[in-house]
Amino acid sequence: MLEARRLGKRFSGGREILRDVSLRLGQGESLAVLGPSGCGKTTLLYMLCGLSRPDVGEVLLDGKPVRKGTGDAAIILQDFGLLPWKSVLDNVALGLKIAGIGRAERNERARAGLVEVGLTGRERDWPACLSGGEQQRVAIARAFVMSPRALLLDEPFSSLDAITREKLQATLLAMWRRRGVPYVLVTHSVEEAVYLGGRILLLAGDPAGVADSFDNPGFGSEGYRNSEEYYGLVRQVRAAMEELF
Amino acid sequence: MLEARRLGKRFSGGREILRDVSLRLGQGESLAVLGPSGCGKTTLLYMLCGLSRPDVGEVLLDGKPVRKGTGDAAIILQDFGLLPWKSVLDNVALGLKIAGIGRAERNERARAGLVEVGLTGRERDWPACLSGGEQQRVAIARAFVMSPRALLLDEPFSSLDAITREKLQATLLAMWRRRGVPYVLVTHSVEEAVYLGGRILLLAGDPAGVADSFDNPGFGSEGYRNSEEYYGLVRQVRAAMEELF
Amino acid sequence: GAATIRFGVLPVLDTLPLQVAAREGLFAAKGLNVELVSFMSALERDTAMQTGRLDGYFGDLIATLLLVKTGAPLRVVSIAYESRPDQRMFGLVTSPHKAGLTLGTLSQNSVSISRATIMELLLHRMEAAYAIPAGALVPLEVKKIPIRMQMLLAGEIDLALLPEPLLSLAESKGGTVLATDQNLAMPLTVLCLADRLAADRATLESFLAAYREALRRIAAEPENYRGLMAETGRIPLELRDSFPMYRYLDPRLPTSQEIKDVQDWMLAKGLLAQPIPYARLVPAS
Amino acid sequence: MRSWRSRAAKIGRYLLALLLLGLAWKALAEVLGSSVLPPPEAALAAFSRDALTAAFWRHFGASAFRAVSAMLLAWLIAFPLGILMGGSRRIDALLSPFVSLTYPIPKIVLLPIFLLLLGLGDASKIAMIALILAYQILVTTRDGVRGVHHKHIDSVTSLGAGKLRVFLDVLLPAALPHGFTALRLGTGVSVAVLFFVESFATQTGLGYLIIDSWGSLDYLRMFSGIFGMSLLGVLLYEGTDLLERLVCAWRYQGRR
Amino acid sequence: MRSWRSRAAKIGRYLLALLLLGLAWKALAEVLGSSVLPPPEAALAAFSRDALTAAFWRHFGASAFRAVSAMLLAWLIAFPLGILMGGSRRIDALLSPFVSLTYPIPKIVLLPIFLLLLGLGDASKIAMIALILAYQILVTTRDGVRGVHHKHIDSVTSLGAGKLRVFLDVLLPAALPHGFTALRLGTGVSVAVLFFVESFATQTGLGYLIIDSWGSLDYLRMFSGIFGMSLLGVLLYEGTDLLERLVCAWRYQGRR
Ligand SMILES: Nc1ncnc2c1ncn2[C@@H]1O[C@H](COP(=O)(O)OP(=O)(O)OP(=O)(O)O)[C@@H](O)[C@H]1O
Ligand SMILES: Nc1ncnc2c1ncn2[C@@H]1O[C@H](COP(=O)(O)OP(=O)(O)OP(=O)(O)O)[C@@H](O)[C@H]1O
Ligand SMILES: [Mg+2]
Ligand SMILES: [Mg+2]
Repeated sequence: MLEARRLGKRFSGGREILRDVSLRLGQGESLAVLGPSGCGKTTLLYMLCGLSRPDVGEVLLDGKPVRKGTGDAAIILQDFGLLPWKSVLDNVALGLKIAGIGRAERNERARAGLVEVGLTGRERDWPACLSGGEQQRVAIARAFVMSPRALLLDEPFSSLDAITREKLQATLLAMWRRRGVPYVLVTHSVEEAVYLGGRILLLAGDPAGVADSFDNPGFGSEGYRNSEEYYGLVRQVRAAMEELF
Repeated sequence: MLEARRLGKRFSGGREILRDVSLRLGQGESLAVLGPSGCGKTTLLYMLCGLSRPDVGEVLLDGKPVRKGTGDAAIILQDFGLLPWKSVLDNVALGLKIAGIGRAERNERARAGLVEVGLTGRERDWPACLSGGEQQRVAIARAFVMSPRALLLDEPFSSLDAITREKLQATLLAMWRRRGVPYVLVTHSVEEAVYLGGRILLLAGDPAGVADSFDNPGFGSEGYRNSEEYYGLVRQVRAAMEELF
Repeated sequence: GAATIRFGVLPVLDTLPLQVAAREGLFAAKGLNVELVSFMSALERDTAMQTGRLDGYFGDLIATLLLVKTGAPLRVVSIAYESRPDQRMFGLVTSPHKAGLTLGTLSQNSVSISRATIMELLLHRMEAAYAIPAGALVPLEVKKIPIRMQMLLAGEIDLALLPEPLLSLAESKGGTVLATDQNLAMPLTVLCLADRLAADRATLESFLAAYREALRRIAAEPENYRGLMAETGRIPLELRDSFPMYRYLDPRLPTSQEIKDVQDWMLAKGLLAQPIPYARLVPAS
Repeated sequence: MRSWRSRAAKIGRYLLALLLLGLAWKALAEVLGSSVLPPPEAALAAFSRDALTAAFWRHFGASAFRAVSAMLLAWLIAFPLGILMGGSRRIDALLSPFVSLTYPIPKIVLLPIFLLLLGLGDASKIAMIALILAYQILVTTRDGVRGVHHKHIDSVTSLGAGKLRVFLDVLLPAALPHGFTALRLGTGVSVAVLFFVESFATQTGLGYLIIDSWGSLDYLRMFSGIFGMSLLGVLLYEGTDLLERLVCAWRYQGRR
Repeated sequence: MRSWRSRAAKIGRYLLALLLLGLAWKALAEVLGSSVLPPPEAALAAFSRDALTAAFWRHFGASAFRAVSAMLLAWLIAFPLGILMGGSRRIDALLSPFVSLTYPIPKIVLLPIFLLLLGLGDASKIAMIALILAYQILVTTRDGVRGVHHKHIDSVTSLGAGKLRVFLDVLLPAALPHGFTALRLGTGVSVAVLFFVESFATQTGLGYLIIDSWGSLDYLRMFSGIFGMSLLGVLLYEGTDLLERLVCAWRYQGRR
């Protein structure tokens, strides 16, 4: 259970970015966050996983303040955050290594993760030799091979072609079904938000706050993307966005 | 007129990435390139603007071999390529400065460019203080304020929310109409490719080549995105992709 | 065997008897275990002495007095070299580029020395002995002797006060020797031992006996020691064969007057605040 | 600009460091109990006395002048050269052998050549310090520029930049932090070399003061000189820091 | 691994550099006259002669031993400390004053303390070189680590890394290139310091050889020593380069 209580954040320059943002995400739930570029979505995720401290409010994970350096809330960073001095395999295995898992097991799991994102055979390459989308897939694999208590995804599929993207959306859903890990997905695609978010949050304003939210009980199911419900919600969200942004 | 003749490229590791890629792009034309992640789209753009040399074949701009360091073919890089040590304004004005335009004029034009991408008031910030989407918009402004003979865009709108993205697509089209600068757009969005590409190229294979291509004479016009023709082509391209990728 | 006596030496001619005594086992024959520790400059030797890493050393009287002033437990056990009319050890030499200079025509000519050492005292004594008017020589500090030598040969400085064998070398390159230490009648360098060694009669006697034996051997067969002298006294290649074999006087203690002469100069220079009693400087009799 | 509070904190930490160094010194002096290490309070007393004399500040000024001129000179030559070598594999391949062959030569042995060419005055002293510094600035800058991410160069090249503009807009700013590192290194090196070059043909400078007092075993005066060197070093070091904060402001951004 | 061809090209460039240096030397020797600079061909002839003697290689070996031990020692201490200071503002704020206060002290004046504590043997010589190197390694490494992009730390922290793992997985690899820069700098510095520390209580080492021959104005032998130093320096320098290429392979990737 991930809970944010009335978060507020301003940067050293003095600009207030976020004000009064609250959210709750129970086991087996999911949340999609939409918002205009620069409104503070990444900042919000940073606070949710403890990488950045809110100036106001608090973030609780299973009732306890979230702390950085625990790996409890794994995040896929918008800029991937791969370490240039580690091979692709080592980058994927990094979270497992930190969790104390032995070399043989973590390499095996990392290899499986790479297969899942379609990067078989690239284990020994350096991140600098990968294309943008390949780097993003390594970052996805790195988060997916872990067993966090919450998963935070910052525009995780933004650099992928439609086919790969759909495959990995399915992978995310499968993982979520299997383990019930709640996730927060930041995305710019309304379609993606409606397909993957059990609840959809619109951030907007200056400072940004939760401007609107939509419940989406049918999300992620088999044929959802061809349903009337899906198209309706997409249209509804888009209309709200056009008004707000 | 930008022309690529039977380009081939392999990286030092020995992997052959592209083989036999040819394209022609006359004044006032445009091209959208789609292809699976890691197929070589960025590599192709690098060769088109002379940043990277093809192992086989040649690239001609108005009949002469394209050379790097001329600014003739401006590119929006996938990873933005902002200079961390220059303010937002100076980053946008950089191309103009290199073209030898005086400070007053280039700052004015850069400021106008920033207004166009919605970053008024951020002139003096450092790139490191910008969100991902804001950085991308700075990169867009930087390319748009220049007057290149061809424009190469590598997933230029990937980090933008739908509203901003549509606004900037319109800006691109307006510029193209005004100046007739031919552009090559790499994107992962089929909708975007069909809306903006006068011709759509599908790269695929290993090594990748032009696997399919579609003419799209109606692209970019007012109501195109609501037309049957548009939907039809989107479906057609998607079907081809599903087969190829 | 006996505890090692580490004895600091410099690469100069005056140390030949010590080198002979060490190489030929003369110290060992007297039951002493003397190890010569070589230093390139007085500064480091003094520091080693002061930090108790040496049990004795070879050096000039000025350094010795300064060391004793700062509390180093040290006694002069013998003079190593004193000026003598038949042999020169130091001299004032002109640059080859200023070969025409004579004592009479000196006027504001630069002379390079090194301050607070025997060099400065020697210059002072030479000025007196040769009646060089005040102001005729302008001292210029150059600590490193090789640099001093090179600047002299290149004509960057007019004169230099140099020890042998560099003096002869400068002369061979066209410099003129204007003054030497030959008639100054003063002790120049001394041998010192730590208090505890100097206070031990037997050790002191053995040390001096070995030293005397070395002197005897050098005097008996000087040419046998040419190679050793050239090596340890750093005689330039071109002088190696022509250079005279040095002769050394029998060991003796400096007199209280000789010490007083040096101390007076040091007091005047501010190097000493008050005189050190003679009894503090030589072994208790 | 940082606040007065943070500046006061900095001064506080300096005082703390001084105190701890003093204590360590005191302990060492007690244990060693040797005349080579006077007790800190005596050295401090002597320093306070000397620091009120004009002579001391003449020494200080002479050394400061030599060190700062040498740093400027070395920087003007070596920094651009370092950028060139770091920025171009070709230039680097050609010039590197010169650096690695001549860098290890103890520059001191070249002193006579300097003296001949430049005379006995300040020029040869400054040139000697500058030579030693220049190597360090060169190596640091070159290695730093080598690490510049290629995407920055690509980005500027794609905008039409030729070699000159790549130099000015990418390599130069990217090299600046490394240039400052080199300057910081240089403060210590130039002070160390001062100690050497002030041993000839001068009677001014802190180096002279130290060697002269060491030679006459006047340890209190020697420590005055050392304090002076340390003061000079801190001023140069903090000056470099300040300059870096002004010039490389972009480096201190972007944390969340 | 690079090809034989590129290695041959490198050797070729070294030979070219040697040739040009020789020509410059020759010209300088002509101008200055041989009182300070022997003609290069004579020096080379003398070197070839000396290089065949065991004595020369004993000197070389003694110096190499001292330099390499000192570099290792300095690196083991200063590199981790530099990473800590570069990685933590708090540690840096606390320790920086110590560095900037003591760095400018000419370390030579600490000789008495070294002699007191470590005696006249190799230990004090190595410690002296190591001390001087350590400061440089510390400053270079710290400044380098300060420049690590925060996103790398964020990335590892978000995976659950505590301070230790951030140190091992981010700061350490990010610091490595700077550590190598420091080592490269160190080759020159340690050789220069050798020249100083081999002037006492030893009769081996290239520094000793140089000073000893300088003292007797035996320039040919002196230049043999200098050639030896240069050779030692080149070996250390290229060794560092090689090591860096092995350890920091990721830096040589990603160009198009
Ligand atoms: N420096 C390099 N060395 C080796 N391989 C490289 C290098 N740069 C890129 N590649 C490989 O070349 C292929 C094409 O890369 P490119 O960046 O052109 O892909 P892309 O089509 O732009 O992909 P994306 O959609 O993910 O941006 C990728 O498989 C990548 O791993
Ligand atoms: N270190 C910083 N200093 C000052 N302002 C910052 C800093 N980091 C981010 N900002 C500002 O905070 C705002 C929110 O940034 P954030 O990265 O959270 O946006 P975002 O919603 O993720 O945008 P995008 O969709 O473009 O990724 C932006 O306007 C950005 O300029
Ligand atoms: Mg973001
Ligand atoms: Mg790409």
